[in-house]
Formats: sequence, C-alpha cells, structure tokens
Amino acid sequence: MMADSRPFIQPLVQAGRPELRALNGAGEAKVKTEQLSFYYGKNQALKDVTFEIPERRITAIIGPSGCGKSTLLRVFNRMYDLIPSARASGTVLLDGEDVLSTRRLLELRQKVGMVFQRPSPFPMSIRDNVAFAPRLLGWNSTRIKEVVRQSLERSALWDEVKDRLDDPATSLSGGQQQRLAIARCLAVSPQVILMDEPCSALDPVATLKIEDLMAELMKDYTIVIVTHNMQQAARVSDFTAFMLMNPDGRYGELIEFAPTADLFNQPQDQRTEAYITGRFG
Amino acid sequence: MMADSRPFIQPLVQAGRPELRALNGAGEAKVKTEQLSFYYGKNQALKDVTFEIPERRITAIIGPSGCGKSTLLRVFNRMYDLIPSARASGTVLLDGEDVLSTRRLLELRQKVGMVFQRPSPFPMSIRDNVAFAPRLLGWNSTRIKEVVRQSLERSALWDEVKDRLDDPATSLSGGQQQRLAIARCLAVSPQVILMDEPCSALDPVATLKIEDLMAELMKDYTIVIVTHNMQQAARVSDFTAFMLMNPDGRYGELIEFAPTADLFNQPQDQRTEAYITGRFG
Amino acid sequence: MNRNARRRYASGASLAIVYALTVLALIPLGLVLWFTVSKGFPSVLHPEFFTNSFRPVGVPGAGIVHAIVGTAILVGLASLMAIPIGILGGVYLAEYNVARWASWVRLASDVLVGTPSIAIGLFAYALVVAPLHHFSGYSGAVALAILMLPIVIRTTEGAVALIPNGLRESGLALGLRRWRVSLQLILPAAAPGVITGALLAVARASGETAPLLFTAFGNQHLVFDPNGQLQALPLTVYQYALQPYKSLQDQAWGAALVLVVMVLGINLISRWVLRRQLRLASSL
Amino acid sequence: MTAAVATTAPVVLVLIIAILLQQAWPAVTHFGPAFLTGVNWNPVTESFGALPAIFGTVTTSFLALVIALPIGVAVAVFLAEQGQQTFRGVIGTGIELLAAIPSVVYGIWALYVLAPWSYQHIEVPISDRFGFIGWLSQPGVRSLFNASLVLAVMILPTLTAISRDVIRAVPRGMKENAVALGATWWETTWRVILPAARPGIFGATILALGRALGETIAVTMVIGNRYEIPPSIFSPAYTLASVIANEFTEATGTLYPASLIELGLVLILVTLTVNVIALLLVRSTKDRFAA
Amino acid sequence: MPRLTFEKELASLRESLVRMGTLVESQIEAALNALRRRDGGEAEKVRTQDQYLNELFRQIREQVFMVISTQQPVARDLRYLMGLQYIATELERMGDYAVRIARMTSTLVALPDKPLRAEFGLMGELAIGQVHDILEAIIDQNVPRAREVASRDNEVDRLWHRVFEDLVREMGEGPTDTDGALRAVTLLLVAHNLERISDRVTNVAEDIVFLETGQVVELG
Amino acid sequence: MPRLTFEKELASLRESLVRMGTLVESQIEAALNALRRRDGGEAEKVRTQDQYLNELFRQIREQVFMVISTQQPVARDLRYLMGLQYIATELERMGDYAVRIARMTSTLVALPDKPLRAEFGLMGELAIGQVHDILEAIIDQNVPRAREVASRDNEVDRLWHRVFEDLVREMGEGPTDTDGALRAVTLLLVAHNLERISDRVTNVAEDIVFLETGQVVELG
Repeated sequence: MMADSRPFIQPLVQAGRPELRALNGAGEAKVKTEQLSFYYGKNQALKDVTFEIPERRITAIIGPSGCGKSTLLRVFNRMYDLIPSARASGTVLLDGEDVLSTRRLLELRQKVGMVFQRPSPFPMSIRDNVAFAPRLLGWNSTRIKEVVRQSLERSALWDEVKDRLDDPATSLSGGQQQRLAIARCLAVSPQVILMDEPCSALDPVATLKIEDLMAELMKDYTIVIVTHNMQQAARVSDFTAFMLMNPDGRYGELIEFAPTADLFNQPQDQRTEAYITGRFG
Repeated sequence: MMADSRPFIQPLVQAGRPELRALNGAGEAKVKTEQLSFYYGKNQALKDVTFEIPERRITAIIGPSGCGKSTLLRVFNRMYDLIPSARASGTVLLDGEDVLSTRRLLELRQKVGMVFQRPSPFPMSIRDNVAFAPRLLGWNSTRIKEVVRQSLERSALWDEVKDRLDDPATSLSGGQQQRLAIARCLAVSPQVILMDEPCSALDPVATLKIEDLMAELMKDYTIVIVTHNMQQAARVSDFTAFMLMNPDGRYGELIEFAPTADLFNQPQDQRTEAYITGRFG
Repeated sequence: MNRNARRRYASGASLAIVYALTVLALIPLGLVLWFTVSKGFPSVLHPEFFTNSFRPVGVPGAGIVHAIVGTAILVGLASLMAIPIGILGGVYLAEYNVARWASWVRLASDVLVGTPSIAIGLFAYALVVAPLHHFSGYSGAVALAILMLPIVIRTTEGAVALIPNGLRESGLALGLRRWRVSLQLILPAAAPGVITGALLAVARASGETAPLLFTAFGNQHLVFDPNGQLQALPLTVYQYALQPYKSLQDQAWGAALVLVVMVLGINLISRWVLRRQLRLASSL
Repeated sequence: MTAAVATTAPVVLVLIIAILLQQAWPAVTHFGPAFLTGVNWNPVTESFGALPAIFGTVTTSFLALVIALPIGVAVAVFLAEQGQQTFRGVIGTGIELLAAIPSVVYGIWALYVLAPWSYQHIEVPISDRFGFIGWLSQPGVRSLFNASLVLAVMILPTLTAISRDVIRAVPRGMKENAVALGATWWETTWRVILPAARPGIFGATILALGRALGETIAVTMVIGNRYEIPPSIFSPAYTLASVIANEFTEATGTLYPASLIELGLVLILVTLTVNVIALLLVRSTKDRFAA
Repeated sequence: MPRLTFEKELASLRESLVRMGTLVESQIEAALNALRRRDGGEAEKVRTQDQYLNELFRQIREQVFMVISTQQPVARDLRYLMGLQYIATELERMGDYAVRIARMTSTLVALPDKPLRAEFGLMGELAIGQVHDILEAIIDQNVPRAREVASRDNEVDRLWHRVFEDLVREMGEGPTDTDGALRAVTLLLVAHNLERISDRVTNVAEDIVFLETGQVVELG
Repeated sequence: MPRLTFEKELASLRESLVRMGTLVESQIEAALNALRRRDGGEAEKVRTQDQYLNELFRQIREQVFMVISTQQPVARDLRYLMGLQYIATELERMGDYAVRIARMTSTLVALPDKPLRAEFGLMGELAIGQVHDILEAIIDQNVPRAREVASRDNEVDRLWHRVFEDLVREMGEGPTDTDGALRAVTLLLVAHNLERISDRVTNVAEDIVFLETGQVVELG
C-alpha cells in the first residue's frame, strides 16, 4: 500500500510545476553567465551577473526600466558590438564556448537568434523575408523552399499566409509581423532565441498568440525573454531572473534567479517581493 | 439579535465592492452616452454606444486594438474636432448639457481634461507647464501661483519638483512627465479627466505610482481611462466597459458595461468572458 | 465667458491673416510660371526651335538644340562623377554615423550645398580651365559635379537613415555581415529615396548658370566634344535675355520654358518616387 | 573604401578654399585688409575695394529676408495644419517646386516683369511720399530694392518648406495637449508649437539667407550693376556674385582676376559662417524631439 | 486561442483532484471493511494512509496557488480553480472521518464480538456510492449528476436516525455492562461519521455546481 | 508605493473575517448558555443566527474572489488572501458545531433535568477562550500567540476523553432508562462537538502561521 500509494503523489508534482518539469530531461544549463559586467564607455551598466539559462526552457528577465535587462540580453548574441565603447567583462559560455571572446560572430548569431520589440519586416515578400538569410548563406533553393515552409509552420503563421507568400510582409498585421520575425529567425535554425519585449507593441490578443507560440517553441529551443510585463513573465516562463538598478552604483545587478513559480510565490529577496507585489520604490 | 446581527453583513458589503461603494453618495451618471455613433468620413468607427459614466468613480474602457475605445474617449471632450471629416451622431450629455452640439468648446475642454499616452511636456519650465492654461484664462499671478502648487501636490509631484520649478519640463523622467501632464490638466480644475493609455509608455513602477494617484483623484474627479492592459483596468477601475470591433460592420461597439468586480467575475457576455480569460480570437 | 469669446475671436482673426499671407505668397510664384509659359510658348511652337542651333539675329529658324545637347552632356558627365560617390558616401554616413568625424563630413556636405555656385565656378576655373588654358565642357561638368555631390550624399543618407534601426539589427541578428546588411538589405530598402536624391541633384545641376559662365563658357554651334566649349540652356537664357533684340529675348523665354518644364518634370518624378519611399519606410 | 569616398565632401570644401586663396594671393598681399574697406573698383588704375559689393550683397539679402520671413512662416503654419490634406499638399508641392526653378528663370522674369511693375507700383509711390528721406528717393527699374524683391520670391519656397517640416516635427501630442486644455487654435500655434519650432525656423531663415547671399544670376539681371554704395535702396548697386559673373571672363592681368577671386573668397567665407550657424541650429531642434 | 500552459495546468490539477478522490474512496472502503471484519491491522493502515491524503491536499493547494499567481485567472477560470480547491478541502475532511471510523474500529476490536446491525452495511454502501459518483460528476463536469448524488443524503440521514434511536433504546432497555455501553456509543459515533461523510458529499456537489455555473446553491 | 486600493480591500476583508469570528464566538457562547440554562428559545435562536454566519462566509469568499480577479495578487499578498479564506472556512465549520450543540440542547430540554457535570462548563470555557484568543491572534497577526492557543487543544482533548469514559461507565453501571441513555449519548455528542471546535481552532492557528510566514505546519 505504501508503495502503490506513491503514484498518487509523484506524477502530480511534475505536472503543474515548471521548476520540477525542468528537472526531467532537458533543463541543463545552455548558457552559463559568470561575473558578467558591462560598460558603456565609462559608466557601468551591469555588475557581476551570474546565472545559468536552462536548455529548452523559457527564461524571463524582468525588472524596472534601466535595470539593464535589455543590455544583458544583447550580450548573449553580441549585439552590443554595434555600439562602440560598449565593453563586457566576465565570462558567458554557450555550450561551453566563450561568447564574449569568440571570433566566430556570424556563427554565434545564427546559433542565437533574436526577436525585437518592433517586428520590422524586411521590405520584400513574406517568403523572401524568411528566405533572406538562408539565401545569403547560399543554401540551395529546394532546401530554402523547405525551410520557409517549416519556419512559417513552426511560427504558427503558415495557415494564415500560405496563399499569399508573395504579398509584401508589410501587409501583415502587427501580431503576424512579429510571428514572421520569429519565423525569420527560425529559418537559420538557431538553438537559442532571445526575445526583447516581443509583445509590448501588440494588443492582448496578439500577445497571447505569441505566448502560446513560445510554449510550443520551448520544446525545441531555449528561449530567453525580456519583458517589463510581470504577468507575462509569470504566464510564460519556467525560470525568472529579477534585475534591479543598484541605487548607488547606478548599474544593474541580478537580484534573484529562480523557477518562476517559486519566484512568484516565495521570493527569497525582499526587493523581489516588493517588486512583484507592486510595493516597489 | 436579528436586528444587531445585520451590521455584521452591511458594512462589509460596501467595503470591497466598487459597484456597491458606488451606491452611496457619488456615482450618479456624470456623462450620459446614448446611441452614439461615430464616423471617419465614410467608415463608421462606433455604433450605438449607450452607457453612463458615474460621477467621482474610475471607469475603464477596454478592448482589443481597433475596437474604437480611444475614439470613444475623444468624443467626450470633442478632441475629434481636430480630425476633419470626423463626425458623431447620437447624444452625449455632460451634466445634462449636450457635448456633441455645444458651441462652448473651450469651456467643455476646461471641464473635461485629458491625459494622453505620451506626456509631451510643453517646451517651457515645469511651472509654466502647469500655469499654461490658467494664464490663458487670465487668472492673476497670486491665484496662478496657488494653483500651480495645488495641482502639483494633487498629482503627487510637488515634493519631487518644488525646488526645481524653473527647470525645463523635459528634464523630468517619463513617469514624472506623465504626472506633470496630470497636474497640467488639474490646473483648470476639470470635473472629468480622460486618460488615454496613460501608462503604456511607463514601466511597472511608474505605472503603479499613477494608479495610486488615480485612486486618490477619484475622490474629487470623474475619471475615464482607456487601456489595453486588462489587469490595469481591473486594478484601478470601479466600472468597466468592454468594446469590440464588429466583425461584419468593422465598427466598434459596446459589448458590456458593468461594475469592474462583476465584469471580471461574472461577465454576462460570452465575448467578454472570452476576452478577459484570454480565450479570445 | 466674455474672455473666452475674445479668445475665440482673436484666434479666428489670426487664422484669417495666415490664409491671406498664404495667398499673397502664391501670387508672385504663380506669376513666374504664368509668364514663362505665356512668353515662352510662341517660340516653342516652331519645331526648328528644337532642331536648329544659333542663327544670327534676323535669320529665321533659330533654335537651341545646341544648348539642350550641351546641358545633356554636362549634366551627364557630372552625374557620372557625383552620383556613385555621393551614394556610397551617403550610405557610409548613415550606416557608420557613429564614427566621430562622420558629423564633420555631414557638416561639410551641408556647407557645400550652401556654397555659392559662382564660387564653385571659380574653383572649377582655377582647377581645370586655368591649367589647360581653355574653357571646356569638362570643367563645367566638374563644377556641376561639385554642386551635385553634397545633394546626393545628404538625400541618400536621409533615405537610409529613414530605414528603422530594427531592420539593421534584425539583419545582423541573423548572422549576416555588416556590409551585406548595408548594401543588400538597407540600401535596396532605401533605393527610392536614393533615386530621388540623384534626380534632385540632376535637376539642380541642369538649372545652374553661374558655374558655367567661365567653365563651359558657351558655344553657338552644336558640338558634342566635352573638351571644347559647350552651350547650356541656362546660359542661353542668361545671354539672350540681356540682348536688346526682341527675337533673342523671345528665344530666351522659350529656352526658359524648356528649362522649367525639364526641371519641374524631373522634380515631379523624384517626388513620386519619394512618396513611395516614405510609405514603405513608415510601414517597416 | 566607402569611408574614403565619404571624405570627398570635406576634401572638396577645403580644396575650394585653398585653391581660391592661392589664386587670390596676389590681391590679398597687394591690398591687405584695405581690400575689404576700399570703395572704388577701377581695372584701369588697378585699384580694387570690396566694400560696395559687400554692402550690396548684405543689404539685398537682409531686405529679402525681412520681406520673406513673415510670409514664409505664415505659409508654413498654414501648410502644417491638418485637414484638406490634398489641398495643402498641392500648395506645398507647388511651393517646393518653385524652389527648384532655375534662378536664371527668376532672373528673366524679374527683368521683364517684376522690376517694371515694382518700379511703377511700389518705388514711385513710396518715393513720391517719402522722397525726402534720402534712401527712399530716386526710384529706378534696376535697383537694389528690386533685387531684394526677386531674392525674396526666390528664398520664400526654401524658407516655407523647411519651416513647415520643422513645425510638423513638433510632436502632435503637444498640440493635442494644448487643445485638450482649452487653448484656441492661435494660442496653441503661437504659445506651444512655434516656440517648440523656434530654433528650427531660425535655422531655416539663416539657411535662406545663405542662399540669398550666394545668389548670382537673378540679382545680376536686375540690380543695375553700379559699383558704389547706393544713396537709396531704389538706386542701382552691385553684389559680390554679380561682379564676378560680369567681369571675370574679361578680367586680364594678374591683379584684376585675383581681386575678383578674392571677392569670391569673401563671399564663400560669409556664406560659410552663416550656413554653419544655421545647420547647428536646425540640428539642435531635430535632436530635441528625437529624445 | 487556447492558452496552452494554463489549460495544461488546469488539467493536471483536475487530475490530482481525482487521484485524491480515489484515495479517499478507498480509505472509506478500507475503514468499513476493517469495521466489518473487525480487522485491527487494516484499520491501522487506514490511519497511516491518511498522511498521503494530507500530502496530496497540501500539494493541490500549493498548485492552485501557483496557477493563480502565475496565470492571473479571472471569471470562469478563477472560479474553476477555487472550486477545485473547495472540493479538495471537503475530500480531506472525508479522509479524516474515515480515519476516525478506523480509530473506533480499533476500539471495537478490543470488545467482545457481536453481529453488526444491517444499517451500517447499508450506510457504508450508500456513503461510498455517493463518494464514487460525486467523483464521476467532477470528472465529467456533470452538474445534474452532482445534484442527484447530493439528494441521496436524505436516505443516509434516515438510516443514521434509525441507528441512533435503536442504539439508544437498546442501551435504555435491559442490563448492560461498560463494554456494551462503550460498543454501543462507539458504533453510534461510527454511524455519525458516516452521516457526516455524506454531508460532505453534499458540499462537494454544491462546489461542483459553483465551479461549473458560478451559482452558490444550498443542496440537501 | 502603497497600492492603496489593494490595501484597502485587504483591510476590509480582514475586518469582515473578524466580524465573522466574533459572530461565531457569540454563537458558541449562546449555544453553551442555552445548554446550561436549558433554554430552548436561545438554542432556537442560535440555529436561526447561523444563516447570517453562512451569508458572511459566502460574502468573504466572494470578496476574496473579487480581490484576486481584480488585483492579481502574488506571493505574500496571495498567501494572505487564501489564508483568510481558509480561516473563514474553519469559522463557518465552528458555527455548524455551535448549531449542532444547540440542536442537542433542544433534545436535552425535552428530557428530565439533571445537574450538568463540571467538565462541560470547563470545556465550554476553554473552547470559547480559544476561539476568542485565536481571533485576537488574527487581528494582531500574532503567530506565537496562535501557536500558544492551538497548544491548549490537549487540555480540551483530555476533558473530552474523561467525559467520554465517565458517561460510558455511567451507562454501563446501574439501571438506566431510554431517557437516561438518550441524555447521556446527547451530552456525549455535545462534548464531542466542543472537542471538534477546539480542533478547528488548531487548524485556524495553522492557517495563521501559513498566511503570516508561508510555512505549512502541523500544530497540536
């Protein structure tokens, strides 16, 4: 009886609770960040950020504006290279390879896709948008055709656009454009997808569509999403990192990183609790 | 015992439940909207909107983008006059006076203030921003001085700016600018305050500050807020109007108007429930 | 209330004044066009006007073909020099505008736009004519090129800058090389704007007189050799207009009309292109 | 590669100044600063002074500005208003197109139409009434005033176009806010929008000034080309550009052309400074709203 | 639009609840078997089993918590969650009654054996039947079924009163000893607890009505 | 930053809970008075009063609902709300016990009078005391106090067992009649219910610990 009463408890534990779901199969660290500090010229933007992003999970980064969450995100695919005078120290390991020092930047960015707040579709047809990168990478047309379809299917856009692949991408609605942006980045088959406020320009309906999509993608991709919408972080993510700007240093730091369910129920840090319960500042 | 057991129930009822709070004292209709339809040139934007905005309460208007909520808001102070070819039919009564047909626009707009998504401070000092409208009304300087102080106090900005009233308004943070915008519109002591997505450009912290401010202002002003953030509507408002775009007519219509607590617990309309529970579209 | 009434009144009055001034502004501008057309039309009616070149006063059938050809050659050469350089420069300014001295480049080209064309003429003279000891189409082309260059640069940059940064980031985030993103993603997106710039520059150049006065100098015969003196439409207008002879003055008006039609034509086209650019950019 | 290309603009600019300076050197050394204050221009005696030309250039330009500015801003305000977009669009485009019309066309028009008309209906009446004021006497068809007039017409489009863009650049929110506060159309325009656009408009003005200063052909055709500081705005005068345009080709010897080129140099430096100021101003407005 | 994550969590929650229900049912059954067979060991087992029930209950509560705090449910969704939680509470109580019955059984085992009166069998049947059926009602979200199950409460009540009266009369008449009295009283409490269980079923039925329709009703 | 609205609603909710508590306390008191004074009327009143208790309970639940659906509380806030609701549930139960005691009192009133044994007074005192004190613990959110109150449960248990044994012995020994038996059994149930009440107090204490600290504990 002892024995066969266990099952009553076991399966349940896994179901509802991300942090426990995380334990079986996937969920080992995909990106390891250690003592990461970041500077724009003189002023420090991040200090000693250390945490691990689990594989094939959704990790949310939340915090008030100016806490450096976007900066952190842009470290993972070295987007900050665009800004001269931007400098990072510490180590960021993607599958054990050092991101900060790698010379193989293009490979890195194909491995770590990114979706931005504004979908900014390329001024070309829907198909060409998805095919753009593959073409430049010189894939053969059959493969590209294949990829276009797959990517659009995975981004839950195929059914809506399959009859109008040659329409200009700009003819899509905001939500569709954002899903197109996702398809575009899926096309180069990344392993990690960074999302920077992907829904803040969308209405609730489109937003929930994207959130569902993320839940789907999670099965195959490691997703990191930055959002200032706490509820969204709570809804979609398995793990949550809470960042805050250090009042003295004026630099952002990682306050707490935990399974989402825990962070929103039993935050370990005063400031986290203050923030998520809206008693902040 | 019968008798003195009632109090156990009575007071409680009033406390937590807006729609019941509404019943005592304030809460009579401040703005009556009947059969309001609205057109931009040929195309209809609103159809047969009929509801009443209770006095000294917060009324939220929610709905997916394109449902015409902003349009509706802009009817109450005739902002749509700025758009030529915009036309409204039906009746909108403010304290019994017809808004749509009134010739006394300046008076109307002094009575019905408005706060926009972007605070857009005027290119002048903080003080002058608040004093702007009063000066137009030719108030004497002592009175203006008084008003500036009051307005800034009411908008919970005074303590932050009292030592820098002559700094350019643009030097304020986003959240402060928005509160300045509120102060600016309080200066001409309006009775109704319209807010169009006042927080969608702000981070959670600044947002909650504004929400608290609204809770304060509610005591003296009738507030109507348009927001695409359902949670916010739920948090701040006493009454909620849910709008939707009619799939055939492509015009917005009012689906349900009810005390917020009811609307978010027992919505009467299928579509409302679908929307607030995120099962929409 | 009373005060509000006054305010309404004041507002109305000032609105009226603004309208009035607008009308006032339109009158002379309208007249320019009207007279160019009405006075130029008669001479344009004769086909020889477009087939023949200079005839001495009194000899009928005078035409301005030599001027048209000259302008074509001058502007053509100038475009060859100015447009490619201008476009690349513009792209560079917009794409790598982080470089510290980029802002100086920008300022320089702006100043260059504002430099008096006559001075540029002098420059071309000193640079080309003086050393070679003879006026030439080349020198004129150089002058015009210098006029065009900054226009192309700035309009190109403007068009490229119009493309939202998101496009650039998205491109790079896909793991594409910087220059590929610039030239294969951004520039195509900005193409219409760039074309507009080029067209505007052409229009400007084809209307310029001053820089040609002592470079191309002018020529009464129909020639195609840019190494020699060349006639140009604006020159024709300028020279003939100051002549006491009615016939030449009429030819001047005629040439003016041709010039105006040409320039405005180019402008309208460029405008149409530009509108598409703006619509596109705003939808990105 | 592209980087190198991009540098052409500044290089050219520097070259222009350098070479002209080199060409003008004989005159510079021969006359020294006196060149700027000298009043006569005599190829025979080879005595050259720039003052009358400078005076002509500056006065015509400023006069033109005084005439064009209020009108230009008014039109800009009119164009920036929303409503009847097509109508405003047409007018706007029309005005911009007029900016593209070659100056020589304005010249011929001024020569045969504007100048005579203005002589009859402006100069004469004014001098009849106010002739006793020296600088309003002696009306003439070819005059400094008429040159200013045509310049005004020529810079009006530029002025309008830029001002309109600047005004449009003012965030719509500002207007909405002002209106929502119960401000009238005029109060909104005058107290909020124009102040916000002020630097930009000022910039536009100076840019237009630059144009006027450098304008050659049209002015040359109507200003009357008399090398003196005119007693009246209705009398003929000369501008730097016109002198060069008229005399450079037949200038012989070394000192004469050198002096002409020095005039050109003076012209460039004047416009250059004016331009720089303008550009910095315009840029500052743009940044203000970019933030 | 489905809201996948949320639906998934709701499902798993319902599932857990059903598990809990099944466990409760088996607990009650076990307790009654123990009573019938005078099997102290089985009774003991029921008492130890209870901890799993409590653990399950704790986890369901926690799960409800997590879903609420991460999914911000409103309206029907929220009602559903809360309803599930109410039901869990009731089930946990039923579990307690089972334990109590088991405890009393242990008392009875110590006493001289006597045939158990039929009503206990009947009441047991009924109670277990109710628990079983109400679980089905939960699973297939069947409101009428729930109401029907609740209505059977009266039958149980009737039996409980009969048992009560009989036992009291018994004690009243004739010569009794402490053991007899103790046995009678204990049995009485057993019946009492059975009756309470079927009361709880009624509450569960009310909760089902609530979470499905949002109406607050008084059944039985 | 305070979140005014939310705080206000929490406050009013706590307030309602305290009201409910007070009502429960007075209910229990009334029931015991009725028992002591053999006052059928008072007993009746307790039973009618119960509806207000249920109404209050319904409203608190509803209020919790509203606050959750409109304020999206998380972490401590959510815990607090749920805690309040758990407590309300327990209080409502206590109310039921009071009613049951009242019902039994009515039975007793019909029977020949006999002096009530001291333990009842004691148990009543203790129970009421516990309810009263746990309410205070709720009001001033005093966890140690709550624990202390819960610990008194043992005393009540002790008394309950004594009453049980005595009554059983009584019934066993000596000649009894139906009335006597009925009376004994009824009293026994009264005591049983008192004991249950103090059990509930323990649960409340656990809930208080939970809503204040977030820990799930087993007291008593």
